Amino acid sequence: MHFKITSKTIAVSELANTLQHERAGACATFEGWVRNHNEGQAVASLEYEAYAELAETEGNRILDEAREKFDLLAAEAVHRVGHLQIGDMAVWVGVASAHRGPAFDACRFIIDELKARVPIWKKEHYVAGESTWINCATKGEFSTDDAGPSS
Amino acid sequence: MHFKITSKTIAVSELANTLQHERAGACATFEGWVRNHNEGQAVASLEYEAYAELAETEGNRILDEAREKFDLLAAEAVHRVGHLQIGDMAVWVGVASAHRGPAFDACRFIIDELKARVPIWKKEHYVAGESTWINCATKGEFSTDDAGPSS
Amino acid sequence: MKTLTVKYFAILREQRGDAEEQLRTESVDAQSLYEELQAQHGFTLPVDRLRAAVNGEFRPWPAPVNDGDEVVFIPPVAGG
Amino acid sequence: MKTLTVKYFAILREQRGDAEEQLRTESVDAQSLYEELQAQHGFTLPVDRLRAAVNGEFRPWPAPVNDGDEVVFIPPVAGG
Repeated sequence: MHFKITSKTIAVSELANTLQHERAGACATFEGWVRNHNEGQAVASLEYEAYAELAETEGNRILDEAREKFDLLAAEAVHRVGHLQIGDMAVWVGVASAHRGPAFDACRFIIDELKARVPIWKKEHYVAGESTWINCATKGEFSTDDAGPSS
Repeated sequence: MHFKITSKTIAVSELANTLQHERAGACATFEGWVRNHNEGQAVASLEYEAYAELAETEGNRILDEAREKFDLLAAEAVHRVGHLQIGDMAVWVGVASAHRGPAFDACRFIIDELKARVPIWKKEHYVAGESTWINCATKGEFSTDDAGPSS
Repeated sequence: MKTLTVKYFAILREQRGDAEEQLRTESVDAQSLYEELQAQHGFTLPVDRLRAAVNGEFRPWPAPVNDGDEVVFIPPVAGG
Repeated sequence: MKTLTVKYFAILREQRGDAEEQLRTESVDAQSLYEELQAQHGFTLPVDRLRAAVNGEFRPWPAPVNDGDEVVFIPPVAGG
């Protein structure tokens, strides 16, 4: 069970291989992709930045919590950093379990917690030319929603 | 949006490519794998058989229902038939959406409905030498659980 | 008398010893046809554990059949 | 006086114009250190929207600091 920060393209098939287990009947995965819009604005690209050391510590803590809460056989997750384009994969979470209930529940728990707790930040670059660090506005309305805006 | 029956190895990366959409921020997938045990018995292999024509009709109906219930951008699913070994992938479901909530919910809805409604049958071959068609016992206890035993 | 095609899958295919047959019958629906065939071939599943499909679509019991129809009895499914 | 290393990420890095600095300070905790630095560099985020990390672990405010510590102020996260 590992959570990693990477600056490279996420290698899904290699990660998926690490989930294989002869007792596993179910595998649930989640991928977060850079999409071309957010809250009504056309997005051109996204910049992700992480405090990698603490992000990996906290991400591994989340995987440990998932293993305690759910009946899991394997769990892996990776978050990419750097300048990503529309369609690029920013995050991958994969979970294997004997049955599908815990696989889905754990996969969702992990991505929810990663988004809420792990020190990774996202700067949106808009087609209109501006850019902004998500959740870091200090005037008017800002989102305190743990879910974050991307997915 | 397609549901297909195949007798070949499920080609995950090709399927995943069909989900790409520039408005998609979330992709949830489910894989059902042949596991080495079921209800306490050691399983050697699984045989899957389908009434392919009706299975594809009913599977596509399920994908249509998912599209009506959830805010989806793409959904694909494939079920394999034939004699499968431990670790082989029997079913794959993939869904893309702007946000992760509908992606997870739709993915789970689709696999739940596929298992409950689509005319596919599974014969378990046990290490001990016997074999049985799952859910088709007529004496003593039998499962009427829609969830089925595999995942 | 009508001529029907019957396809068998899974446990029914094994118990019938064949995947498909053409037969002539007086049965007016799939339910009475199954009972006729069950007596003949010793199918273990009772009709209330099956569903019927006629010409590639699920049909509620008793599922009327006409000359030339294709009938399939659907044992409890177990995909996934 | 103690010597601390401060690392900046995201909006704080941009507003500071640097990713890391060593500094000498009288501050006894990360909270008073942030207020000191905020006055100096014009950070827009109030301290109550940040979390503190000391030596690679989250610490509750005010987060005491000692000579040689590495301090990071964590803006609201937005992974995924």
